[in-house]
Amino acid sequence: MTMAKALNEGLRRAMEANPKVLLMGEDIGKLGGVFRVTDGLQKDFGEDRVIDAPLAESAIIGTAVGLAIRGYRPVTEIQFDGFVYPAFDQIVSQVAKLHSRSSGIYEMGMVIRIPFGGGIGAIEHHSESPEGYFAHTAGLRVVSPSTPNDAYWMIQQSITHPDPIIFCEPKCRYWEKGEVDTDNAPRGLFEASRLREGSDVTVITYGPSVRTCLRAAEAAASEGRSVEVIDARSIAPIDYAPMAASLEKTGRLVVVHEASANASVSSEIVARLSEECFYSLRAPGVRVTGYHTPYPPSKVEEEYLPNVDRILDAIDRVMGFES
Amino acid sequence: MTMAKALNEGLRRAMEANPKVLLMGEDIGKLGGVFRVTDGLQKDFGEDRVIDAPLAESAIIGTAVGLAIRGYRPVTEIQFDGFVYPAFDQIVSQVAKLHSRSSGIYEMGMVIRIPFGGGIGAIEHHSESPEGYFAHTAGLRVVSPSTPNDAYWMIQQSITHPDPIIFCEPKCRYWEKGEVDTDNAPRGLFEASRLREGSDVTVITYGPSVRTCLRAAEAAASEGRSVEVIDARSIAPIDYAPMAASLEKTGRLVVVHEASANASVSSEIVARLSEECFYSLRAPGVRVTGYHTPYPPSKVEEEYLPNVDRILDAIDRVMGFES
Amino acid sequence: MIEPQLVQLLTPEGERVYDDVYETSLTAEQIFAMYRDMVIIRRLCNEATSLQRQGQLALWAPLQGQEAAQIGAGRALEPSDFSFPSYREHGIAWCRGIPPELSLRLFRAVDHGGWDPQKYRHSVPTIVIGNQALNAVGYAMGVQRDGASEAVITFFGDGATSQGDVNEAFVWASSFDAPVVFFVQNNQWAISEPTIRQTKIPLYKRAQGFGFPGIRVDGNDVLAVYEVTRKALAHAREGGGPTLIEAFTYRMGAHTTSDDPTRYRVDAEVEAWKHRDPIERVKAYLVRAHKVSAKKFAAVNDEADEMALKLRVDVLAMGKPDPLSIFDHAYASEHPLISEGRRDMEELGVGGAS
Amino acid sequence: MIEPQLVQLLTPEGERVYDDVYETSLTAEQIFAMYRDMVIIRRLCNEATSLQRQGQLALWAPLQGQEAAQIGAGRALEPSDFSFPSYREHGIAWCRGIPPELSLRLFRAVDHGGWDPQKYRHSVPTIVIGNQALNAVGYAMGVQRDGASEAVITFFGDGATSQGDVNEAFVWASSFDAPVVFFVQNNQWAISEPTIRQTKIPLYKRAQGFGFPGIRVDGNDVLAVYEVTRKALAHAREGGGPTLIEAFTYRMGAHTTSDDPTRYRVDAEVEAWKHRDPIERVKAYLVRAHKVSAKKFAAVNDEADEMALKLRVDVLAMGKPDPLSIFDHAYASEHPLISEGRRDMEELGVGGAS
Ligand SMILES: Cc1ncc(C[n+]2csc(CCOP(=O)(O)OP(=O)(O)O)c2C)c(N)n1
Ligand SMILES: Cc1ncc(C[n+]2csc(CCOP(=O)(O)OP(=O)(O)O)c2C)c(N)n1
Ligand SMILES: [Mg+2]
Ligand SMILES: [Mg+2]
Repeated sequence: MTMAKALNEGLRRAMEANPKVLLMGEDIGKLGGVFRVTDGLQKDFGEDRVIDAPLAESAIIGTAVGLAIRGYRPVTEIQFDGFVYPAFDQIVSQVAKLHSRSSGIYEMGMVIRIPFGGGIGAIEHHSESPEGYFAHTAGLRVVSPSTPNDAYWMIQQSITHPDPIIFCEPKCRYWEKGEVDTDNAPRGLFEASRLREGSDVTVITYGPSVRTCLRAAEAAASEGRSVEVIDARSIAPIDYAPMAASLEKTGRLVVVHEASANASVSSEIVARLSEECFYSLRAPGVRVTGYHTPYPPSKVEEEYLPNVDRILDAIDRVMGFES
Repeated sequence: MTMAKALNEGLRRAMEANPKVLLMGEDIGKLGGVFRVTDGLQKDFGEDRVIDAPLAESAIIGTAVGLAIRGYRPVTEIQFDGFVYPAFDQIVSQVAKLHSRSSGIYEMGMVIRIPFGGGIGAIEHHSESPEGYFAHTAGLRVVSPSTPNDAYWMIQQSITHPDPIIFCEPKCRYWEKGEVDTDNAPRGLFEASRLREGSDVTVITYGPSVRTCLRAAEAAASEGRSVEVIDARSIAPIDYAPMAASLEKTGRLVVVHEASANASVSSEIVARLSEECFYSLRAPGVRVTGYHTPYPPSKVEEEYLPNVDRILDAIDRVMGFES
Repeated sequence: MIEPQLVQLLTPEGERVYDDVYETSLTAEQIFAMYRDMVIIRRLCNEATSLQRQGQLALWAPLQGQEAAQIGAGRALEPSDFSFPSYREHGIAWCRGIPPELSLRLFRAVDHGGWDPQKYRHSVPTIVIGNQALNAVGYAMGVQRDGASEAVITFFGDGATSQGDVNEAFVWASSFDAPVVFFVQNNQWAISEPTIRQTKIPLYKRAQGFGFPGIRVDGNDVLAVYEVTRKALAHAREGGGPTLIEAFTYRMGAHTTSDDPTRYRVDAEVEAWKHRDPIERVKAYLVRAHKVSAKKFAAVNDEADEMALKLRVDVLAMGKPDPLSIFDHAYASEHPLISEGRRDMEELGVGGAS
Repeated sequence: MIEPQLVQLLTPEGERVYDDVYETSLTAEQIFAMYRDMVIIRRLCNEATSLQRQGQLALWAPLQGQEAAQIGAGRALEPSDFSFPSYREHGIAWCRGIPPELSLRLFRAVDHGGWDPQKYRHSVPTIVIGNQALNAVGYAMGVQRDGASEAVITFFGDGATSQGDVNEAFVWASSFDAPVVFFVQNNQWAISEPTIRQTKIPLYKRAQGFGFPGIRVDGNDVLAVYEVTRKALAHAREGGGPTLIEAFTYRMGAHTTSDDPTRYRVDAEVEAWKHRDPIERVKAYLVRAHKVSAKKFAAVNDEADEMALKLRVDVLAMGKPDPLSIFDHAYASEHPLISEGRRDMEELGVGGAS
């Protein structure tokens, strides 16, 4: 099934399991959301549990906070990444802090779903990668699935988790199909997953870039390079153990995401692994990310984004460093 | 003169130099701002140039954008760090992007002054360090003075700069005095400055932590350790050349700031210098930052913040790494 | 559905009616000119829609049904006024003299703007709902400080009125008596959400709570929209402060070419609004009251067809931008990460427009 | 200065006046109890101010002048109602049964909250202006979904009404008929800015623009505040939707102990408001209409003194929290960066409360 459908099924299952789960967002009712992730849910669960929101993101998150205090488990949808910023204060000052501000009394379990990333030929503000802002914010957790199966399970795991979770959905992967095992969760919500074994270079990524990295690894293989690909899955916190283990083996690190590199998740991964694997690193970690510009008009997004060529180039650089 | 006074003088000079410069913020008129940085300016420049704003941060920045489009040069004050988040959308979607969205036609020269950081025994939301969010945002520049002289010059340099600048004022240093040379600017706005020479360890920091690092360096010296202290001054972009030069010499890196470490400015500095100075680093870079929690009640902020003990401990760690 | 408080100068049938406050001194010539504008922008919109269907645009936001609202407002502007649009104001752009193909650059995804906003005194399109309203107020505060006799107008939709920024703009405009007109096109829908989700009372009444006048005008009546807007702009220029205009209209088409309105609204509603078509209305009036000939109408259609043809040619000629251009305007001055990015891209052998 | 639309049941001189809509059935006993509340919270406030002056608190936000607004509203709440305060609602906290010393924990900087918000049905203090209004609406939407007969009230200041969040809260409350009361204490100042900077018309009229009732009450008249609030809460519980109450009052003291109001307001204004003192007013009424004895008043003063004494002792006993406690509630479940931080701090030998 597609990732969009897997999310839809995951949401459905979570709503069936817990009557306190409710969905809020713009156009998520009759329309089923602009990506149809909530398709049919309002029909089946009613307007009180699948709430079409007035057009105000701060209010979507701000009322979700109140619902959480009341014992509900809100799952909010931000229509596109670029529209989460009006809600930034509610996320940073309330969602992230209220558990702590109430000395642990308020349980702020809630999920903020954000279709994120580029590569869909969209117009401005529809292709942003805001995960770094949230990863930097204490009190939040940030995850991103890269396959339908992960999407199906991670959304359910996020909904039952007691902490607030920013759930970043790689929108360019919504329509890709994959097997979904509805019986067993593949792994814990915050665990990274090695998607491809290799011995020369470790490529770490998540969300929309996972497929691109796998393709790059494939291409590299044809040039005789053995690339290990790790899907971080959880962006904050990051599951470093399998990454460090991989670096012990390869000694070479490439980190890939669409967001700009400066003060980002990839800065953190490189800084951290440079520390943890100081003696195993044979070359400095290299990052392949969006450039330090606003997201460009999408006619040139292919060149802006970490594409196969750019990843291969990075692999070349880490391989060639010692020579 | 104090840093608060130096800023006041710098603003005055900028306003005298350019009639298009105007100030906006809450309580900046008769009250002179809660930190008195704008003291007396409304009296001298009138209510049209020193504008007491209604209580709405998004509007302060959003109207500043319109004024900039009209050819004004707005200098906005956010009363405290923790109150910048309601303006986040305007900063990220408009301020940072409009120059690019208008293909370079709109000049977005404006300054957003934010008293930031902790250590003043304040209550919640008055001690935050949001600079990492802005450093991550393409289209913005972020600077922070650490002395009255820098404050006096950097505010003027920021006001004449064509790009929008987030100007982070270390509020715990407002009342500290220092010499101000009103004739010559010490250096360019985006240049780092070496404040203390040393040969064992390079400590990089900015804003409120500069003084703490200098104290730590002093203390380390008494234990026979020679610590070089670099004030980054510009947080985005960062002036790496003097930092790399220092590391060639010391081989050991400590980065200090008050913000949480995850996906932060210090992640970037460590990642970047680990790359640039791969062979000169004798130990992994170590970060001393606020912990990954919301800013705590200020009775325990001393322990939360990078204090002398914590910095000394980090110096010990990088010094002891090889043994 | 249409409330009594609505200002109307032409009935849906094109009959001239009279209002206690609003008169019009527009000549038949001028009205015909607005008719022409409306036909042309509808044609522009249809051409853009088919360009999108043919894969030549990434997206299109049609304005069909809103022609009178946009031409009435757009023609009420003085050249020295400044406008802040959202993403659907192709008609305003037209009135501001922006060549039609420039309005399509955003939708062809070759540009975020498309035109020189200072030259045409029409800001870049804004997609983040409502945040341009504050920019407009700030610009108006600048006008005020310059002592200029100019007005500012900003456009947004019914949905946008729920955003904090739009309401803050109301607070500020009122507090500073800013010379700004807030022009809401209440087209009854914010994608799939009806206006009732955003407000239970007529939108124009929102202004009352902020202490400035709000007025509802028949958004499908180009004469009424023109006169109401002209008066509000004059009021602003004279230091009278802000006005909120609610143009009561209807989005005849989909929200954008990505949208599927059959999921959330019934045909009967669309049918009902067809009888209020803004172009037919003024045409009926011109025929009846001013005996405008069929030939003149036909000439306008021809002109629109020509415009559409040229538009198509222009759009197809818009090549892919040079990828290196993404580095051109991220900053106004040298920035090391930009130089570095440019170098990286060059080393990868990327660059050159196609 | 006080407008005719103001609901008032007691004149500044303590004379009972009558209102077309609002009656009171409060007994002398009950009114006296509110008098007592007001005296106690003023005493609490004064004690806190002196504790701050003595360096025992980081800051204090005095409520002096606003006692009637807070006690009137606070006593109107049913135990099952839920309240969302800003940072100045010490009187509401008192009415909710929160031990006074807990209200001072935030200001002693040993805690961000101070009390158990679920137990007292009174949320943690909110310092970011206005953003709790949305949380209150969300909570009220939860009440609605539970089918409960409860009301929610949220408190904020005149300044807060300029924030986007507060206006979005109005939109949502109206759209969802949320059982919420917005209680604005218009104390005429937002730090140094007079209410006129935020609005040119009376604040209670803001509600009209959003389609729900707004009402202005004499915020220094505890009877009127009580009755107006009680009715609005009942209206909410019965499914009538939101109400905006503007309690027209005055901040007699500084904004906080860090503020210097002599920089921006004149003594004469403060003097004028002294004649409207909320405590003197109800006292005069109780003496005149209900012949309450001097002894009873004296007893309240004694009680207030005792409370203050205990408060002081309690505050002085609040030690520095264990620094390790900062890691306790950053997350509700295990987080590697938290474990790491705790370990680091332990290794530094930090920890243990003082
Ligand atoms: C802040 C923000 N949130 C969500 C969106 C997605 N979105 C685009 S248009 C739209 C509906 C806008 O409705 P309205 O304001 O009535 O304008 P209309 O499209 O009807 O002209 C939405 C929700 C957006 N662009 N910006
Ligand atoms: C978002 C935000 N901006 C600024 C501040 C700083 N600040 C604290 S109180 C205050 C004035 C509030 O005025 P009002 O809403 O009238 O409440 P009052 O203090 O008079 O009770 C300001 C500007 C803040 N706390 N939050
Ligand atoms: Mg609409
Ligand atoms: Mg106030």
